[in-house]
Amino acid sequence: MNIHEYQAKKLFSDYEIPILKGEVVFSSDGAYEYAKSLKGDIFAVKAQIHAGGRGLGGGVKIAKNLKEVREFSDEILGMQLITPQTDEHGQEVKKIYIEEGADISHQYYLSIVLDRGLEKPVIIASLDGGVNIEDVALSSPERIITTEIDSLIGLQSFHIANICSGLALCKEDSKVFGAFIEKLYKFYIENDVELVEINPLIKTTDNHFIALDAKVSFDENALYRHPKIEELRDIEEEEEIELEANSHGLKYVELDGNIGCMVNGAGLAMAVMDMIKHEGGSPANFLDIGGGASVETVTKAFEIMQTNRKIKVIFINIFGGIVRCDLVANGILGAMNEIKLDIPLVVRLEGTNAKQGLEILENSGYQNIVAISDLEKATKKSIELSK
Amino acid sequence: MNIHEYQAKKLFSDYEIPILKGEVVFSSDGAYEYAKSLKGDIFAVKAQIHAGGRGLGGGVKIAKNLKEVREFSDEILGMQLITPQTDEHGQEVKKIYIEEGADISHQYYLSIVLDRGLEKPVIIASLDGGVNIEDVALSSPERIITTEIDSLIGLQSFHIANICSGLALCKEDSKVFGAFIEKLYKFYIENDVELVEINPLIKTTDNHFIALDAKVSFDENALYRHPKIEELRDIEEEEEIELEANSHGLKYVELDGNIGCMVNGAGLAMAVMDMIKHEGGSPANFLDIGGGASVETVTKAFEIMQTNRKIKVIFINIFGGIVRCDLVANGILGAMNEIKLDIPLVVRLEGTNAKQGLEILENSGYQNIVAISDLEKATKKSIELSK
Amino acid sequence: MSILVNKNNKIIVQGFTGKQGTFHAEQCIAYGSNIVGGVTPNKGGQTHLGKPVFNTVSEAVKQTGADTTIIFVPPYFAAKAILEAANAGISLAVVITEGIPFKDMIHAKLYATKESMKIIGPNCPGIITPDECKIGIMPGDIFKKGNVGLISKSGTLTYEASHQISSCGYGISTAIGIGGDPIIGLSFIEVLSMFEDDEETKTIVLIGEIGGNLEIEAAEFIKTNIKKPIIGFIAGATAPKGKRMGHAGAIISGDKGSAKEKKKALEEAGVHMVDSVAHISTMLENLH
Amino acid sequence: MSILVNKNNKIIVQGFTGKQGTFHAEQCIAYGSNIVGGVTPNKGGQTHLGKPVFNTVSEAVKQTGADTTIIFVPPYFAAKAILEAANAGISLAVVITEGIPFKDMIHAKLYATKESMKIIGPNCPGIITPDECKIGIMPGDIFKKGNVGLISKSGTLTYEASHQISSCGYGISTAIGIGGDPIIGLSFIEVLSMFEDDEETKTIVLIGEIGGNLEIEAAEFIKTNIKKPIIGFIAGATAPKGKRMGHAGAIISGDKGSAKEKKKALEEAGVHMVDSVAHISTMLENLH
Repeated sequence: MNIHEYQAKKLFSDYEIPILKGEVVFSSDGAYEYAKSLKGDIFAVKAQIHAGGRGLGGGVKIAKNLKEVREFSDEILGMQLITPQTDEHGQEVKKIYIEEGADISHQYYLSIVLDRGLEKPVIIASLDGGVNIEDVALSSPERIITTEIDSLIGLQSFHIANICSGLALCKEDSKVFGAFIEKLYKFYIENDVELVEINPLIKTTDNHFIALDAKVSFDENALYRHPKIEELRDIEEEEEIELEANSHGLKYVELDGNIGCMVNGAGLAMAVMDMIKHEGGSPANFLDIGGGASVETVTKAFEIMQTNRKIKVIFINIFGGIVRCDLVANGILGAMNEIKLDIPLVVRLEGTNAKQGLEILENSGYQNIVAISDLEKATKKSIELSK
Repeated sequence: MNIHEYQAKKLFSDYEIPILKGEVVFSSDGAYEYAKSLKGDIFAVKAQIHAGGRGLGGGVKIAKNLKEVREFSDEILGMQLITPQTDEHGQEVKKIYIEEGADISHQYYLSIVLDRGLEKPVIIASLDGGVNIEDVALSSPERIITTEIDSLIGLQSFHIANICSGLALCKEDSKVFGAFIEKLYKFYIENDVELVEINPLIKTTDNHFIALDAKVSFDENALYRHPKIEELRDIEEEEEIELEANSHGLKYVELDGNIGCMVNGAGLAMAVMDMIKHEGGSPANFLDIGGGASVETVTKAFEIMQTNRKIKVIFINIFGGIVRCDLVANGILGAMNEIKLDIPLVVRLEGTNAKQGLEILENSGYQNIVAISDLEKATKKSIELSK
Repeated sequence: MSILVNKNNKIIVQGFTGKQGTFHAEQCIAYGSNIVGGVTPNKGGQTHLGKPVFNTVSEAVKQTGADTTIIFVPPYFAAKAILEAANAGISLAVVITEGIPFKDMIHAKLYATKESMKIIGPNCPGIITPDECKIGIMPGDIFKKGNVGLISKSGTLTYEASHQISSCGYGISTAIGIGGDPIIGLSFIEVLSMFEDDEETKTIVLIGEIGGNLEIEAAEFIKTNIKKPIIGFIAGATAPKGKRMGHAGAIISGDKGSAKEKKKALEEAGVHMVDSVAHISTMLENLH
Repeated sequence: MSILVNKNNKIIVQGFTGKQGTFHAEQCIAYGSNIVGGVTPNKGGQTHLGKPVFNTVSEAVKQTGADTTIIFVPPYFAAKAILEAANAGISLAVVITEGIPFKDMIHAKLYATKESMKIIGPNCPGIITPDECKIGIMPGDIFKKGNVGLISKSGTLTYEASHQISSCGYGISTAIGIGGDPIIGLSFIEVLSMFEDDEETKTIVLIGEIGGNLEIEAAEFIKTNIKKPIIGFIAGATAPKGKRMGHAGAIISGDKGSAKEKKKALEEAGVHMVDSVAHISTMLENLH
């Protein structure tokens, strides 16, 4: 689960991780009023959306006076912000973060992330912050210090010493930066964080280290242990329809094509999408209905797919295992009775009782159901019907 | 480091480990007054010395009324309490613990101790408490449940389930006893405990589990992390002379014989004791002077050995390594100048500059110094001089 | 022969009396798997599906000699169930549970490794050696006995692949679903190495998916260690970046973990890659 | 040949610039040991005894290729120094420090095992292969080159034994003091097994002491694994129960860990036991 910069910074301050003064606001008036309360004569106005790369899309501006704060806030609030991490429609900005300015002497990069290969968290620190870390990794890998933390020993002072020494920090800076890393690691471990990234982490001209940005995502599976973090979920940032699917035990991701897919199993669902593409069609979604295929589940899946007006045909692929195909067929017919579907349905059933299932569908009287047992043929039929 | 029962119970109560009401007192008046403040009509009067097996020596009595509390307190306070764990002179009792009574329905045994072989703490629980656990181990080992705790996973609920199931506790008792184990383990881990033993751990007729006795010893090396526990050290319980030696970096243990030993290195010091015994003599002590053999160290060692009036001869065995034997010889002579020794000194020097060292001693003019380079010959000479 | 499981495994079920545990344990027993009992805390002493229930794994092992466990315990307690199995001397744990926090799983795997217990899963369909032993939730009857070793991150893709393999007259030596979570027990490499050593296995089918690096590591390993022919497929070629495709681990971040990258690496390692899961059978026939 | 150390070990000193570290590092260098540098936090960049000082072990390893460390760090920080060495890829750590809390040592050993780093000690004199490499605090010149493998819990007893061995014309292949603490790294078993495999070692001298169970385990191991002749001695036959004889581990609790029990077990395993440390040389001569 991702959270906003302003939420992450609030959590940071609970761990005494240094941040600048700032507040989330929802209007340019609010922005103006808050900025007025800040000391200093420079302010950051930052769009609060989950996607990264906000600056590139014009979502982060530096205001040199209160008038500019209001202007930039007006500009950013309500815009459809397009960044390298959003789709082409962008994401509507509904809140902004107003932050005081700072005199920057250097920009570093610091993140802690689970490395799946190593099965350990790694701390990634770089001499170059404020830029894309993957670019740094390509152009000057020697400027990135990567440190594995074995859960058997946790973060040790020698890890910190290695990082500081790798960044060529002086003794005084090492002390401050070391304390920063300790706090960030504590935050990471205590909250089942999957990724915490500070880019840039600035050193000010008066030698403070401060998190200028903050990106945090949490292990969804562990949120039950952190009810207060769960509350930070911003449903406006997640696809409404995906949340709706999730709440019914379905896993759904919307795509650009016109063939609606309904499959049991995540791997098979991906494979079906791939096959459609491979055969020249275009999938409209990933939809894993999981283990069951009851009337309720299938009905819900149909409802969800109906929200996508582009869909011209629905391709159902169920491999009957523990779930028998005859029951699946009945589930489909039950759902058809609930919902009037005016587009064709290609159903491929295989596995336990596949024959009976196909027969039930063929004898159902629904003219828009095509039942096929061969995967490739069923795929081709769907594509044909989608053209 | 060992502590008293009353101290251990105070620590237990900090961890909410159930104990009976009780207090340490130093006089029979104090005992009487405190007992009067307790509800109930039965009281335990318990000698507070570190050695175990106090009951066997008459150090624990059950008083049926206040008069008996006073009588037993008078009896126990000031006695030389001899138990299987003291030497034949016993230990003087200077304080007693007055505790309320309890209705016992069953006596269990519970301890947590470092198992050196496994390199893990083990929890030992037994159906038979209030008796010697080693006897139970011999007679009915199936009544003892031993559970290793790997530090990688700590105490887990399945460990507790295994213990309770091994003790055939009912569901309700398992819950209470499980909570007891959890608290005790927390106490063990957080305080660098080496051994915590509750024998007996009673179940009362109203189904409470209570620590009726408490024996705790701590890892000496870790006391620096626990200053409050360090304060519990009762120097009256430790051999004064051993403490004195310790404070000068010497390791000293008094024995029964008449040959004083002064050796560098613990292993060699033991080997020298063994050799004396093997050759028919009797060592008066173990004394490891460690790496150095300066005038100060040797002087201190002489002073310590002088407190033992039985010593008829001192046998010094130094294997010169990093310490050169000529310097050792000078150290010995220096100490001889400080302290008038009227008993003979057999000195065996070997290793670096042994020859020079022996020459220095031979030419010293001290008539009571016999310098020998052969270990066996030196040992025999010491024994001869001790007869 | 086969790998990891056969008719000699003595299996217990952790989470035995729960809904999932009951249903699938019954299926496993019906398949002929040697289920010797189950564990549900505080239900020890009962009988369930005709098998004894124990309070702890340790008791179950003592009483039944169990060496294998299948875990249906809910996600919040599943990692502890793994610890308990490893502590009790179990040598293979098949973890069906979905949704275990990765921090818990890292810890459980660390301890399991120390205690030499192998883990399959979590969030996996399990393992099956046809006609001998099924420890999982897969439909047993679609796995026909044969000489193809099947290893996959995905459950239903395993079934699909097995169906295709038998539809063209071949069969399975052992099939393993290793799971699609970020942290899993046995990985491609260990299983590939077992298949290489298994006399019964003549061909290997490897089904990966987007996310993570396991397929890349497998490719490296295959180059120098595997001589048997491998047919490969990577699901998720059309998956968008940054979106989770059902499995917690099936997500492409940056350019890493894409199907394209994985396919390329495996092809370079000599694996016969197919572009569509429907072509596994065709490729199998071509190879023979 | 020899075991564990020879002239090829590249050694760093942790706690290099401290009093103890300086003194003994100097002695090791003088002996000819290949000390390539040292580590003292916040003193990196300096030169000490003509060798470079680093802030961390990791840096030292990167710059010097060190594979071995000797640790003189004070007890409160020593366990962390062990973790650091293991983390940096060191393969052998000789820990001289006395007084490490056992809980810390258990943890450090657990991690070292995971990272495949061997530990000698703590609270030990170290290891020496005469004329090649001394990593420890023993006086080098009393160890003459030869064919006797020496392993002991005690420092000065190691010197005494070595002296006797050379006094009757024999010498040492490698001598190791494994330390007298309750929790130690390499134990008798591992070292005996190395001596058995070492061509240069013809005879083994094993010196144990009261406390713990290592000698009993060694006896079991010797029965089936060691064919070379072993001379044994156990110090502390006359030690009273319940008293620590200097070493933290040298304590008899109940009847366990007594010299009598250990001597019996070793004798039954075929070890040639002597009753007095002065008789090691006699026994050695008798055997040849």
